[in-house]
Amino acid sequence: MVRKAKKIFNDPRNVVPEMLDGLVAAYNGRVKKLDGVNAMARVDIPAGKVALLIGGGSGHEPAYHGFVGDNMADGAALGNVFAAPTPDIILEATRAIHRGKGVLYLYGNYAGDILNFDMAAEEGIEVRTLLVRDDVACGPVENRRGIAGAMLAVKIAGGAAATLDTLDDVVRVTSRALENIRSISVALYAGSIPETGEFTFELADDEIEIGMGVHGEAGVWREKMVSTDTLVDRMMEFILRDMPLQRGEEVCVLINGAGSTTAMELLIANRRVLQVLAENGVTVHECVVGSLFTTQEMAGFSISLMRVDDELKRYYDMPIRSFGWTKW
Amino acid sequence: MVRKAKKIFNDPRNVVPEMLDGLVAAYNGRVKKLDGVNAMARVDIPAGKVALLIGGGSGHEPAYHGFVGDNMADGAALGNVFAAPTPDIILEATRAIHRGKGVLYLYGNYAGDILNFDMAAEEGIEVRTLLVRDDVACGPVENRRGIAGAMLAVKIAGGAAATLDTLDDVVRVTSRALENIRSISVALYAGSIPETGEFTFELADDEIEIGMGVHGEAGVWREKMVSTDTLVDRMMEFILRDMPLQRGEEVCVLINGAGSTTAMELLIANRRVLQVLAENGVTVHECVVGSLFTTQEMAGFSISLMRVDDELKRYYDMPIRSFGWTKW
Amino acid sequence: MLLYLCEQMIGHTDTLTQADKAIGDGDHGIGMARGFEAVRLKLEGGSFAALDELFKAAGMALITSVGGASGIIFGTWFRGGTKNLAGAATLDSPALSAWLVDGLAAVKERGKTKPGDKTMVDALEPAAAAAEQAAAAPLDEALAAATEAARLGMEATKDMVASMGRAKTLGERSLGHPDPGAVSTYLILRSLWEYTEKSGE
Amino acid sequence: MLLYLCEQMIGHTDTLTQADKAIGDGDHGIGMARGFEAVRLKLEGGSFAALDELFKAAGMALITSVGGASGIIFGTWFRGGTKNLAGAATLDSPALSAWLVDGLAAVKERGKTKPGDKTMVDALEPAAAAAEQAAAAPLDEALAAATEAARLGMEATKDMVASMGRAKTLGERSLGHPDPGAVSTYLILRSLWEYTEKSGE
Ligand SMILES: Nc1ncnc2c1ncn2[C@@H]1O[C@H](COP(=O)(O)OP(=O)(O)O)[C@@H](O)[C@H]1O
Ligand SMILES: Nc1ncnc2c1ncn2[C@@H]1O[C@H](COP(=O)(O)OP(=O)(O)O)[C@@H](O)[C@H]1O
Ligand SMILES: [Mg+2]
Ligand SMILES: [Mg+2]
Ligand SMILES: [Mg+2]
Ligand SMILES: [Mg+2]
Repeated sequence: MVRKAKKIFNDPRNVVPEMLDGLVAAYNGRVKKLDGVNAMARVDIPAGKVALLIGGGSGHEPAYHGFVGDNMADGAALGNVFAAPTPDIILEATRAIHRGKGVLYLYGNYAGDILNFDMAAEEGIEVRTLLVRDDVACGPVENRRGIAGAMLAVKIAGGAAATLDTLDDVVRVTSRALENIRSISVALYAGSIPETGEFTFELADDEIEIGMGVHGEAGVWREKMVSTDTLVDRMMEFILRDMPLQRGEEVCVLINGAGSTTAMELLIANRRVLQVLAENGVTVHECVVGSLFTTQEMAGFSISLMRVDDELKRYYDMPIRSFGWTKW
Repeated sequence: MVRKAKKIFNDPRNVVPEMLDGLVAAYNGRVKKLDGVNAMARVDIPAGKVALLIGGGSGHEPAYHGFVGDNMADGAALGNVFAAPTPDIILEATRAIHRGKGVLYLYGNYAGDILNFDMAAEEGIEVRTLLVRDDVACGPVENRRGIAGAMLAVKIAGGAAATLDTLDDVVRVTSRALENIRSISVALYAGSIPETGEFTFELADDEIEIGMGVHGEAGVWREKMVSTDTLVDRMMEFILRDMPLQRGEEVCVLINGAGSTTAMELLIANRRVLQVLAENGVTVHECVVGSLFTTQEMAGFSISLMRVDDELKRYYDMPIRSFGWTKW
Repeated sequence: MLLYLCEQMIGHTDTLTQADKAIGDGDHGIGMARGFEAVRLKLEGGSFAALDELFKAAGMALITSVGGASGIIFGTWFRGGTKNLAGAATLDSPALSAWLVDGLAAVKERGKTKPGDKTMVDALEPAAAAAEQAAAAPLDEALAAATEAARLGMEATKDMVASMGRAKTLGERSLGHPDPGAVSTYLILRSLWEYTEKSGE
Repeated sequence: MLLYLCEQMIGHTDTLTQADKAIGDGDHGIGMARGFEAVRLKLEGGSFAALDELFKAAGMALITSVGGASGIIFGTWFRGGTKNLAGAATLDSPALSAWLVDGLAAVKERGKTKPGDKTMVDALEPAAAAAEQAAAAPLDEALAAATEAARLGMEATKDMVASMGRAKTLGERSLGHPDPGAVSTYLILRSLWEYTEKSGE
């Protein structure tokens, strides 16, 4: 018999709209739900602002829809759990946030998301698309999935879209962020899909998989449990091989929990990540530790680095206020 | 054979100091670790400020030590996992944060914590103690444990200690907050203790326990899994029976995840809590949804309400910046 | 006929879930179930004079309800396949052929997929070819041929390495498992054929 | 003798973990292990001329290393029990009696506990009484009497409803399980007795 997840829901088929209601409420008046679709928008988008739309499948809370707010995204389109939002949802959200200066679509590099966002982009509003491809576990960059590093990209894009006058400029700055973000993840056990209650993959009790994707897509290798330090060292090797950092360069760090991994484990991993960076002479501009991009109750974590310079730091340092990440 | 937790650690006996290193780093320069003890303090405590010390066992991250910072606590004393900090740790922390105006000790009502904090309080610095007793599942108020509502108390105490001139005043305001905070929790499955890898209690696959404490202390009753709405309704009944709210009264709400419960489940619960409050004509000043006070990877959540008036709202509304909770 | 299709596809939820769990993210079953439930509601809610209107409505229902990759892909098949169906009142062999051939072209354009990428195209392409060849035969024969071609195409995806969709990062590990969308394609055609067989009895 | 005690208590980690899991939070075993490891380090690190210094150092090591309720409680027993030990060079029966009687008093004051609250006091109190009565007997007899009294006291906690510490909210559900701290108290005395027996052989 398949082991089923133990969770509290009402009707598992209604998780997305019910969650969205609770989420909009948890924004305490700063966002509103859009009528008839699973999408939301800030209530106070200034006229003439370049708009930023993010989105993807649900089940990764607080990503993506937890990152709408001041100096963050203007709206989010929500799909069902692990499924891209449909074009009509994306289009409604696009219309709701457009202020005449065009809309940047920023989301992860998944076939389903691309197909749906692209179809919505054909409806007349000026749209530019940037894909997050931060997962170094997937070979060449075109193949790379968007994982937790996406949150760093949203941070920069949000700052840029709040400050810069044209869609072109926002695209330019966000592209620079994307080029400098790398992530790698590790999974200990899977999260489950509410509608079926089934876990999306199986790992033996003493096995971990390095590089596994946020829906259970295959990683680079499986191995027996290792210590935090050994594991972090290997993960950092992957990142630093792909984006070698010179002594004196600066990075922002995100240690992201996959869902049920404790803050204690994340903080111990953070400690080691910072040690490795220090050994390499790399300066840490800021480190963030939390479960920002989850896969339901999956266990595991990811390390994301964003190499920053003065321009990227300017946007990174802006205060933000959203459900999933607030900073001042 | 006992089922062991699957987690990533280095040496499980070193989790607290290693975690503390990672935590201090994640404060990005705003707190420092104290030499030789598992305690930390803000780096910028103003002279002449009434000091606020919080603490307790580790394993509840981000509570308590994640709540040090601007308009929050001035320092935290950390015990081992689920064990009160020892008097020497508390005393070091007290000395480090004392600025001549006395120190408020604010922590949960547990025998171990009381014994240790009391012993530290005998060392000459002016100390006042307030215990969090928000868990309505434990009968009369003297018996009540301190659970997630503690975070609301820290918020108010932090604001009061940043603003008010005397320890007496800070005690008065914080006491008012404590009198108006009620919580109740539910558990689906247990968290584990790193050193043994063992889970702290067992529940059948289809059982939940209402009122269970944050270390697995017994609750009010066990029952079969129910829907979110049914469960929330019963939990709210407990709270509202203990603290009846009049139409027009105002509350702050905290929906707290126990560790591995998804943000999705918490948000769906939040939706229902707000519906119940609306039905009762109670206004929500702000709701917070997140895993602020965890029990390692325990699954479950708690509902906390704090009845507020203008005085409490003044402190609640102050911006805060800490690892576990930032607001502006 | 489409109502029968909807029922059948909803019934296959678990088969498709398992197929997608093997090499994808496990949501294809509930996605298709949600989609064909939406199609059913659309069909019950309106009356459709012409075949192309019916298929267009079904396609739109899939696009706006399934989500993920397959909503667009299967919706595009249903919608895009109506290009040359104007005037057709019911599904006959020439209409089947047109629907599959034009649907395939629309899917390939939208999905930028070629045969061998281990997608539903590897089932739809042989099915379209078979239906084209059988365009002069009776509908049940044409459907039988298309279904069998889709089945063989679906079986062949087991030997392919995925290069599209969520399975692409699996590389060699996707070998041995059929593509979930190809399984759906086969099951859709099989349901239509079954219905024709049953109603022809 | 204390070194043997440390070894033994570290060896009992699992017994105490299980006892605390039943009615507490499961950390009593690792807490005591950590504590007696600290005592061991302290003993190995210094030389102690008098018995009271030794017990004070051990008590302080427990207080600053165990954490939780039991660090203070057991540390207070060891430390508080030295009140009338000044001058004693080794543990003999009168010293044992003084140590347990004064330790008990200190624990009760610090912990605000009375007998019947289902704590270690329910094992320590009968043990102290037994040692007092046996103050004129040889040490091994006095320790045997104290150990047996502690065991009976510990057994009796099974029939008590907890009203202190983490178990207090369990109410009736704490029935049938011994108090973990009472188990520790018994094991501490038993280790001392065992050591005396062995070294007396
Ligand atoms: N670009 C594409 N062209 C054609 N079919 C595709 C394409 N991408 C994905 N598919 C089909 O969609 C199926 C996956 O559907 P589904 O699991 O519902 O979506 P998702 O991959 O978003 O979870 C694949 O098995 C494949 O047949
Ligand atoms: N007030 C008290 N007086 C005496 N003993 C106490 C008191 N509180 C707790 N204890 C003892 O401490 C034991 C629990 O120790 P431990 O599990 O290490 O601490 P915690 O309860 O903090 O997890 C109890 O079994 C009891 O014997
Ligand atoms: Mg999907
Ligand atoms: Mg404890
Ligand atoms: Mg899928
Ligand atoms: Mg305990």
